[in-house]
Formats: sequence, structure tokens, C-alpha cells
Amino acid sequence: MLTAALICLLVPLAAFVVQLFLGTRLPRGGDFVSVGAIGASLLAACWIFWQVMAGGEPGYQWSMVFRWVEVEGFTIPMGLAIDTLTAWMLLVVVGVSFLVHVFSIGYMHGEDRYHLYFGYLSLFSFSMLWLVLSDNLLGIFVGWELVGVSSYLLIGFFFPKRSAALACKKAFLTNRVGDLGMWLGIMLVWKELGVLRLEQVYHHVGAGAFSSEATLTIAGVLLFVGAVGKSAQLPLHVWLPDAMEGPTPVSALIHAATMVAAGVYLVGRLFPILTPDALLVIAYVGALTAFFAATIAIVQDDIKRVLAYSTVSQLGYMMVGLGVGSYFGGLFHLTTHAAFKACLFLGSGSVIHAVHTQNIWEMGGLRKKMPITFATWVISTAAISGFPVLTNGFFSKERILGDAMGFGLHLPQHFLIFALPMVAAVITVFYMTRVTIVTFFGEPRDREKYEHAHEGGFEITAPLMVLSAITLLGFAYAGPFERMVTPPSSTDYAAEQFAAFHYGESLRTGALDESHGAHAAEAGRGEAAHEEPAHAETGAEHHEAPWGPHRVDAHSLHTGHRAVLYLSLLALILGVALATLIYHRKRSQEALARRFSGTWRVLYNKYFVDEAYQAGVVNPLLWLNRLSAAFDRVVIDGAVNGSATLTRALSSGSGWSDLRIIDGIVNGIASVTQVFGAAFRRVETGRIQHYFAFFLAGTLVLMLIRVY
Amino acid sequence: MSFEASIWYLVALLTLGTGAYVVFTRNIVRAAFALVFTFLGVAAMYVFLRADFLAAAQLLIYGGGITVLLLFGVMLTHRHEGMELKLDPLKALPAVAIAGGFFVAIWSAARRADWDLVAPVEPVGTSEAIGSAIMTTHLLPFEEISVLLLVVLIGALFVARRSGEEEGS
Amino acid sequence: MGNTLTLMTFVPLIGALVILLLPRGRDELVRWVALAVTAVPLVLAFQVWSGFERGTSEIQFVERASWISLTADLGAQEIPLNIEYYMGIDGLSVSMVLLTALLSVLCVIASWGITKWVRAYFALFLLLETGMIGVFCALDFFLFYVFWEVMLLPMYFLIGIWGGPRKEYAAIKFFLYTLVGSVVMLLAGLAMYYLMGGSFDIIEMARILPNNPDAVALGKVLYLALFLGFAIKIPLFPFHTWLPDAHVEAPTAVSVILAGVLLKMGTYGILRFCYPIFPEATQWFAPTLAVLGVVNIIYGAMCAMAQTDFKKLVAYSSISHMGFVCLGMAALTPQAVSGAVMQMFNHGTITAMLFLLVGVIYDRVHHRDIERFGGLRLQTPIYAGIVMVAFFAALGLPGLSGFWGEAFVFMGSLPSFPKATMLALLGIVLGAGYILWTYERVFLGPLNEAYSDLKDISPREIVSLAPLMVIVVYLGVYPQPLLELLDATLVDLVRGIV
Amino acid sequence: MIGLVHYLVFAGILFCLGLFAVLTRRNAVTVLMGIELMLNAGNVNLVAFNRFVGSGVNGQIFALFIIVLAAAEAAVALAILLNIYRTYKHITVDEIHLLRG
Repeated sequence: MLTAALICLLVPLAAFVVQLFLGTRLPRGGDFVSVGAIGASLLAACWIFWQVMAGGEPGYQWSMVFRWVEVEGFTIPMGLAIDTLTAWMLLVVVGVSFLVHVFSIGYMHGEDRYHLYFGYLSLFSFSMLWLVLSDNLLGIFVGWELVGVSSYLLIGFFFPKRSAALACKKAFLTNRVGDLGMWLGIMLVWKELGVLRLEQVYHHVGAGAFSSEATLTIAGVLLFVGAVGKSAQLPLHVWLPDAMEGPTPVSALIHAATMVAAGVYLVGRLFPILTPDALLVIAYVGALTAFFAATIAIVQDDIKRVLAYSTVSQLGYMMVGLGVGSYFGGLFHLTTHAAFKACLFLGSGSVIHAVHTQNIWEMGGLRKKMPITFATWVISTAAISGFPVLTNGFFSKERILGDAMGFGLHLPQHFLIFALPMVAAVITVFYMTRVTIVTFFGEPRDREKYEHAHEGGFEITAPLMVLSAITLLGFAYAGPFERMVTPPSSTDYAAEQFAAFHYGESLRTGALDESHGAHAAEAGRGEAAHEEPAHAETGAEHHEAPWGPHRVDAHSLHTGHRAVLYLSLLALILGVALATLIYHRKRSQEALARRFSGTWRVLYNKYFVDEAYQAGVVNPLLWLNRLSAAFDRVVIDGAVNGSATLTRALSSGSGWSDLRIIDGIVNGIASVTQVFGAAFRRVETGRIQHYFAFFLAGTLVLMLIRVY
Repeated sequence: MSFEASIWYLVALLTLGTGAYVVFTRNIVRAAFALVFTFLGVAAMYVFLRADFLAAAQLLIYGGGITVLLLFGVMLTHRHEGMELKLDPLKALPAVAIAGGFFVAIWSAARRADWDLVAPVEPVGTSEAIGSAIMTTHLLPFEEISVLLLVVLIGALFVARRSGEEEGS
Repeated sequence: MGNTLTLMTFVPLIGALVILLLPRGRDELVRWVALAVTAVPLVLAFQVWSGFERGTSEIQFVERASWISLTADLGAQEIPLNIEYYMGIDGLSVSMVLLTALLSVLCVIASWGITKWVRAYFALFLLLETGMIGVFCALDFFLFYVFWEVMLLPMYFLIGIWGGPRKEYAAIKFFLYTLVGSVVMLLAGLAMYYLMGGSFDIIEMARILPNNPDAVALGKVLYLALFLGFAIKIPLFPFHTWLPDAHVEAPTAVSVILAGVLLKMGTYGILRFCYPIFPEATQWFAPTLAVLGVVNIIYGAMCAMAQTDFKKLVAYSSISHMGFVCLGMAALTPQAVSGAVMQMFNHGTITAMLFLLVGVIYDRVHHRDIERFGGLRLQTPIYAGIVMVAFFAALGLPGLSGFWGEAFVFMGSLPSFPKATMLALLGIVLGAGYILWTYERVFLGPLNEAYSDLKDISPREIVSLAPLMVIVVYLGVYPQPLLELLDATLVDLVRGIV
Repeated sequence: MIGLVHYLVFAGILFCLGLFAVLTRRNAVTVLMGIELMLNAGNVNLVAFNRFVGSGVNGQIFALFIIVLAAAEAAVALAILLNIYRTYKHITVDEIHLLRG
């Protein structure tokens, strides 16, 4: 297991190093190196997945720890840990990454710095895997930042374009603000518990080591802020739409499937230690984001921006899922979303590759020219809209909405948590169908581009087909996912696991499972695989969140699920009808804009959030900088130079006084002596006799004195 | 007054007279000749004081040497200049005052000081005593004075040579 | 093993003399000799590093000889004056000595381009190196002060003669600032000398003075006096204006040394003198130091953001980074203080890289105005890559050495100053801000056609940068070697205070 | 009897005469003569003292030295005079004041 994990982790890193230094010299720009590397990781991931699933136990846990920083004052352990959630995440991340690599070969063909692109992709894969595999908060944070850097590099790949340069900077800085919150959270945990490894954190939290629930909530919320930054939730979502400046496969990989999912993964990891009101905060943020982003998506005319906002909205869904305690709903939606959103992005990539424009109003009627892309696009759109049974999206989305409904019914004052996502569901269907119609149906708006359009090569169409296949087979892996992936509850971890740090692999099958098993049985989950499509009747089992924050009773959950089933069908139909009604006829963008001018303008400008940030945060900061620099120059330097001028003034003052008074005296004396001198000078007549006479006079006087 | 005293007075008077003449005469040549007589008077005084060697030396050096030297000086620097050696009384006044002052000082000192006189002993031939003294106790000054004379000799020659020859060296 | 430290300190001095004797015209020869001379202390430094016994906090490589000893009857009592030549290093100074030796070699390589009075330049440089190593090894206050001044003088000339346009002003300002500090420091030193009854030995002072009643009474005043002298060097907020000027005007190699080593002397001094000798004054002053540290961080970052001169920006970033060190020191927990000392070492290497890189671009275009650059990454990809590594290290990206220093400082200082740490955390965002903004303005975006002929980084420059990059990456991935060096000493230091 | 006092008075008068000559005469040579007079007065005093006070011939030797010196001094003085004469064409003491203060 250790070797598999290390292979999976380190091979992309090796590929990155190879690309960085040897990239240009390798044939075909070394893309085969990166693809090979990610292929190896995929194999390793599959092997791990198979190993974990074969184990059959939901709480399967394997970890390898080594003392990384060991000093008298403190020790920082760093290690890898694989449990069922990691196995799934590995599969998702490496799977999508592999498909994106393949897609990139076709898409990025002929770009300069081709080798660097693949290098950065490998770096991204490495950091994402590190994040997923790491077993402690600090490790996750390291992965967090590395992922941030690789997204910076990838978004800024077309850096000669000024907009790309700004976008990558904006992405990194917004992430950094999120990381600020996460850092504080980690430090709060370190301060309170003195330990960072997740298992130990669960254990200590379970044992009530936190000073007070309030601080635990604050810690939870702070860590969630990190997730908000990374998964582009409401306050910090501004970077994701701009991140579309990067190449499309990058958007597919990073901004659809993996990186943005990291936030949800973190919340998933922290699930056991999140207090009820922390979860509430998460749910609200999720709901708001879902609704808010969906509305903006309606009016976007750049195909990638539509998908970007849809991603933000879907992430909101996942947060709502986790917020209301539906561990399975949130995380499963993450996996399904990864699949169909990646497919959508890659689809848009192939469209852009074909018509060389991102503006949907310059496309139209492409379904005849690009059948495969069209087909996969429709499947993924169905998935995101939650088309029942056939698509994986249905399972995850319904579960979230169902739980949210149940939550809403159970705690009516939080009804908004259900209402917003429900409305967002309708809007999602609406904008997805709008994009589909404008792009693929109707007559081509730009004849010349339409003629030029053609289906991409095998590297482009293959990934699309694979992803759409995964989307369709949703029902197959819904059951196993639900059975295997259960949150590690803090109470179950026996203390002795953490007694001693150990180096090397410790395959704990024994100790943990039976204690966890007991929990599973008690939860009353039937063993039967969940093959039957209709979801409603499985509602019998009631699965309250492990920590039981909300203790949502079975009844409200039950009604919730049934109601949601009908509501979502209704939403589906409503959305599709509305969109076709509006967009089918050859309406142009301006016509529509005029009709809804007011709301349209607000939505189009993304609620002026960017402008607000610019005015509210960036400009005052810049102004403050100029002020402090000026202050630095004027005041401090002023003080220093002031003291210098002061001393100069003093010195000149003393100089003046020196000149007037002291010099005066000296000159006075000089002039006096001068006068005497002059007087005496007349004495010096130069005639010897006078000298002699004076001399004698002197001696005579002396003699007289002497004698008398 | 004994015979000797009267001769002494005579000689003293003679010396002082010629001395005054040297001082007050207009004619510088006459002054020079008067100087000779003054030196003779002083030599006589030495004889009275039983310093015979000294008298001879005085006569020899002063009488012979210095007066001739002065005459040379007079002759060389005197040719075309008038004899206007007049004495302006205004300048004389301070000089008289100082000279008088000095005389009074000396006079009073001489009179009031009680020299422990010792009975004048009849010295017999001082030259032998002077000779031995020069060669023994006063050898150093004697040597120095010889060096001095040599230096003066050269110096005088050097200073007094014709201005033309300076560049010669 | 006996006299490694003395050798290490005085070989550069001898080298300086040798260089002065070399014939006038032979610049190349002078450069190679200088390189050889600086290589010697580097080898010795490695020997010391490997020979240094981790895990113990007592002084190693001790060399002790009586230097000046006479009994002067000063007023009432008879105070024997004995100043010893007492050299030794412990956890705190071993990393600094290594840093100094390494940076000196790199700076000699970096100053290959100096053409004006080459001999004088290298002689002064080697004298500077002697001063620096001496400061870190001296354990006798008098000897420490002598080396402190020896280090100060050549720096003044190096800036004053080979500097940029406003070099005289900058040199004078630098000199006066540090001099005022050192004078106050000397006063404090003499006071300690009398309190000790006639000995300058720091280790003795640390042992005796804390429980000497009148030393405690005077503690605050002496602490502040010493602190002022060192605060100017760090530089802390009110005293920092000399740094940007000195950096902007100094030639590349000199500003590398200035930022890489001289700034660390301030914090080193505080940790060597103020902390062990005046424990209760340290505790009394700690909150103020924390506040000053945070001010340094935020203020430095904001000023940096407003700069258009590349070098001034890096100078202000140094102020911001040194703010972290002060915060770490103020927190008085073993983790924070070891974080602070780690940050000192890491910042030394990272800033050295930054200044060398600024030097590279300056040698080519002879101006440092960020606004006039643009899209250089197209023209000089390798250079842009190295700058990116340096920038992200300065940013505190995990996986590069900058992160660990800040990480430990934050972790350590949160318990003692929660609010200050949160503000300091804002610093890392501001830091990210001005660094990426600069990177974007200089390297990204369309290529500024004025620089289409710019040639990429030369092998010589890469040689001077390579060791630093290796260190930054290695310590970033695995900080243990540096941490185990300084840990024992610092834990003792903090235990002594708290 | 001719006592010491007589000689002293005689020498005093001679000395004052010489002094007066030096102070008033305008011709450098006469000034020299005046100096010679003063020197002789000095000598007389010496010899007189030697005769009346003490024993031995010290006084006389001293006088002898003075005589020799006087000769040397006269020679040098005249040499200088000649030089002055050659440059000034006159040797009236009043006009020679090159070294004026």
C-alpha cells in the first residue's frame, strides 16, 4: 500500500522536474512524460481503490507517519493516510487529471512553452494528491498552497495576454486570503490541542479537549474560510470566472473537478469536529453562493464563464449538503460534479478549439458539425440538471435537496437553506439549456466560423466519451460510495492508536473496524446494494449526521425526499420549457438585453462585486500604501532630515554666534595689539642708535631700581 | 698729593680730554687721531695699575691695529661725502640724559660700595703669571678666542670683498 | 580544531592585505585571489557545521586568550580591566556564521563586474567579512564591539564610493544611524562591565547578572540601551529609513551582504545580549517588541507595495520579513524563537537571491523602475523562472524555506499574542500582494519592445544563485537540519527567561 | 693716593663719553670709535679691580681677551660698513633702516 501511495504521489512530481529541465529537448515537448506519469498514478490509484474497496469495511484506514521536524521544543509529524474517502478522491482526481492530460495533447498542440504546460499539469496533480493523501492539517495546508501556486502558473499560462496575467495574480491573492483564514484555524487547533494529525484531532475533540465549544466553532469556521477561498464560495468567488483565462483543459481540471473540490474535501475531512453552528454557517454560505452564482450564469455570453459560474453554484450545493449534515450528499455530489462538469468544460474546449471563439453568440447550430461533442454535452447538461435515474447528478443532487428539505422542515427558521438551492436548481436548468440551444441549435450566426468548425481529433473526443459514460453509470457507484464513505466519528477512535507515533506502515484493520462496524450496524443501514433506481423507498433508513448535530428525525427526512422528487421533476420541465421558449427563436443578445435591461445589467456585471472589491478593498489599500510610503518618506525621513537640518541650523547659529562673539573678542584683541603694534612700530626706526638708546634707558632704569 | 697722584690726574685728564674731542669733533679724521691718544692714556693707566703686559698689548693692538683699521674705514667711506657731521641738539638731549644718568649710577655705586680692598701688593712682572694662566686655567677661552679670530678674519674678508666677486664661488 | 574560528575570522583580513599588495593593473588576478580567500572561511564554516554537536546548548569551538589585562584603580575600588579574546559559537551563531561565509563567496562572484578601483573594493569587502564573522563569534563584549565597528567602516566606504547616484547621502545616513546605536550600546556594555566587576565575558554576564540586585534594578535601562543599538540594525519601525536608501544606492554585492547578514546582527545581538542577561526586562518589553514587530510587518509590506524601484521594494520586503523575526522573538516560546532564528537564516538566503536577481537586471538595463519593464518572461525565461522561485520563497510558499520560519513564528506566537499574530498574518497576504504585483508588472503581460534584445541570465550569475536555490528548496522540503542546530540553545534561552 | 674709586670714576666718564658718541654721532665710524671707548673703559675697570680687589691676574687676562675681541669686532664692523657703503653710498646711521619694523 505504501509503495502504491508513494508512486501515485511522487511520479507526477518527477514528471514536473523532468519537464522543467529537459522539456524542450524531449520529442513532442515531453507530453508523453506527463501523460505517462499521470497514467502510472491512475494505475496506482485504481490499485489502492480496489484494495480499499476489497477491504469492504467503511472505516478502512491505513496511515504511514514519519517524524518530519523533531526538536526538543516540539515535533511536527507528517504522513500519508488513506481511508475510503481518500480512495474515492484519488480516483476522481487522478481520473479526471488523466483525461485532461489526454485532451490537452490535442487541444494544446502547437502552443509555445508546450513542455512547461505539461510540467505545470504534473505539478498540479502532485500537489492535489499531496493534499488528498496528507494526514494532518499542516500537510493539507502545504498541499493547499502548492495547489494555489500551480493554479497560478496554469491560469497565467498565456501570460503575454495582460488579462491572463491579472487573472492569475487575482486567483492567487484571493486564495491567499482564504489561506489566511485556514492558517488561523490551524494555529487555533494547534494552540488548543497541541496536535495536528487529523486522527488525533478527532480524538482530542471527541474527548472535549477544546477549551470551549465557541472556540471549536471559530476554529471550524476559520478552516471553512480556507475552503471558501479555494472553492470560490460567495465572498471569495471573484477569481474563478477570471481564471477562465487559462487554457480550457486547465479550467476543466482545476476549476471544475479537482482544486475547487478541495474546499469541499476539507470540510468533509473536518466533518467530525464541526459544531452545529459551524455547519449552519457552511450551509448558509453554500445556499447563498448556489443561488447567487446561478443568477449570474444566466446572462453570461462567454461559454466558459457560464460554466465557471455554474461550478461556483454547484459547489454551493455541496456546501449546503455538508452544512445540513448530509455527508454522503455533499461528497457524492463532488464526485459526480467532477465527472459531468469536466465533460462540459472539455466539450466547451472542443467547441472553442473548433470555432476559435468563446462567445456563444458567435456560434449556433453546431450540432450537425460536431455530433460527438454535442452528444456528450447533452448528457452532461442532463446530469447537472438532475435528470432522474439516468444521470449520476440526479442521485447526488436529489440527496442534497432532500436532506436540505428535511433540514428545512425540521428547523423551519432555516428554511432558506432549502429554498435558495431549490430555486437555484431551476435556474441551473434554465441557463444550461440556454447555452445548449444558443450554441448547438438554431442557425449558425457566424457563417465563416460555422464552415470552419470540425470535430476534434481522437484525443479530444475520447475523454468526452469516457466522462459522459461515467455520468451515465451514476447509479452503479452511488450505492458503494454511500456504503463505504462514512465520516470518521471522533468518539469511535480508540485512544491507543495514537499512543505511539510509529514509523512505517501500520495496517490497522483490527482495532478500528469493529468499533466502527458497531456504529454502522447501529445506524441500521441495510446491506442490500442500492440498485433499485427509485430513491424514495430507501428513505426508510434514517442517517443523522454522525455527530448528530441536528438529530434530523426520520420523519421530516422522509417527507423531504418525496417532496423533492416531485419538485425537481417540476424544475426540470419548467427550466427546459422556459429556456427553449426564450432562446429558440433567433433572438439576439441585444434584443433580450433591452427587454430585461434593469436586471440584465446588474446580472451581467456580476452584481458589480468585482467593482465593489476594487473600490472597497484594493483602491483603499493602494491608497494606504501610497500614504504609508509617503509617510515613510516625509515623516520619518523628514524627521531624520529634519534633525539634520536642525543640527545644521544649530551649527550655523553657533557658527554665527561664534563669529560674532568669540571672533569679535579675538579680533578686538588683535586690533588692540595692532594699535599697540603700530605704536611700537614707530619705535622700530631702524636706526641702531635709537635701539641702543632705549636699551640703555632700560638698563639705566633697572640699575637705579637695583641700587635704590 | 704725592708726585705719582699728580701724574695720574694729568694722564686721566689727558685721556678724557682726547676722548671728549673724539666725541665732539666735526672732523672724523681728527677724531681718529684723537682716539690714538686716548688709547695711549688708557695704556698709561694700565701702567699705573701695574699691569705692564696689558699696557703693552693695549698699545700694540689698539694703537697699532684698531686705529689704522678705523682710518681705513674713514678713508674708504669718506671720499666724496661732505663734512656735515653736524650734531642736531634735539637728538642729543636724550643721549646726554642717558649718559649723565649712567655716570650718576656708576658714580654712586662706586662711592657707596665697600669693596673689600686688599692691600695693594707690588706685583712683579705680570706677563709670566698671565702666560701660565692662559695656558692652564684659562686655556679654553684662549682656544675659543683664537677660533673666533679666525672666523672673524674670514667673515670680514668675505663681507668686505668687492661686490663683483660674489658670483665667483 | 583548536583555532578554526580565529582562522575563519582573520583569513579574510590577511587576504585583504595580500590583495592590496597585488600589482595595480591585474583586476582579474585580484578577483580570483578574493574568491580564493573567501573560499577558505566557507570550507571552515562547513567544517564547523559538521563538527558542531547538536542537542547541547553550551559554547563550542571555544578559543580564549587574555587580550588586555591591567589593573586600573578607578576611583574608589580597584577594578581589574581584563578583556579577553574569547571566541566561540553555539546554536544561535553557527547558522549565522555559515550564512555569512556562504554569502561572502557568492558576493565575490557577483561583484565580478566591478571595474572601479577593483583592489580597494575587494580589500574592503574582505575586511567586512572579517568584521561580520567576528561579530558572530565574539563572546567578549569588547571584542564584539570592536568587530561591530570593523564591520561598519568598510560598509560605509563600499556604499559611499561604489554606490549609485545619491551614494554619499545614503552612506552617511547609514553610518550615522548605526553609529548612534553602537554608541548607546557601548554605554550599556560599560555599565555591564562595572556591574560584573571587571569582566566583559557575555556568558558570565548571563550567569551572574540576572540575580545581581543592582543589575536587575538597572535592567530596564540597560536593556533599552542595548535594544536601541540593535533595533536600528534590524531595522525596527522608527529607525528603518536608512535601509531603503542604503540598499538602493549600494552596489549589488554590497546590498546582498547588507540585507543577508547585517540585518541579522540586530536580532542576533538581542538574542545574545538582551535576552540572557536581562530576563525580567525582556518579559517587560516583550509586548512592545511584538507590537513593533507587527508594525514592521504591515508597514513594511505596505510601503513595499507603493514602491516603483525594484531594489527599494526588496528592501522594504526585508523590513517586513524582519518584522516576523521580532514577533517570534517577542513571543518567548521555544517554538516562536526557533522560528525567528530560522526566519533569520532563511530570510538571509532568500533576500540574497532577490538582490542578486535585481543586480542581474540592473547590470543589463541600468535602471530599476518596475513600471518600465514588461513581459520579460518571454525574453528571458530562465531568469524569470529563478525569480519566480525566489519570489515564492519570499512569499512563504510551503515547500520553500520561507514558509517554515513564518510557520513556527505564527504557531509559537499565537498563544502569547493572539491579536498581534492575526495582524501579522495579514502581512502574508500583503506580502503575496506586492510580490505578485511586481512579478506581473515585470515579467507577465506583453513584452516591452525596448527589451527585445535582452540576453538571458549568464552562467556566472547562475553559479552565484545556484547554491542559494538549492538551500532554499532543500530547507523548504526538510527544515530539520537547520532546526536541530539551533534548537537546544534556544530552548535553554527561553527557559532562562520564562 | 689713587684708590679704586678714582679709576672707577675715570672709567665711568670714559664710558659715558663713548656712550654719548654712539648715541649722537651720525657717522658709523664714529659710532665704532665710541664703542672702542666704552670697551676701554670696561678694561680699565677690570684691571683696576684686579689690582685692588683679589689676587691673581684673572682680571688682566679678561681684559686681554676683551682687547682681542674688540679688534675682531672692529674688523667685522668695518667690513659691514664697507658693504653698506657700497650699496648705500653713505654710512649715515639714520638712513640705514632697512630692517624697520
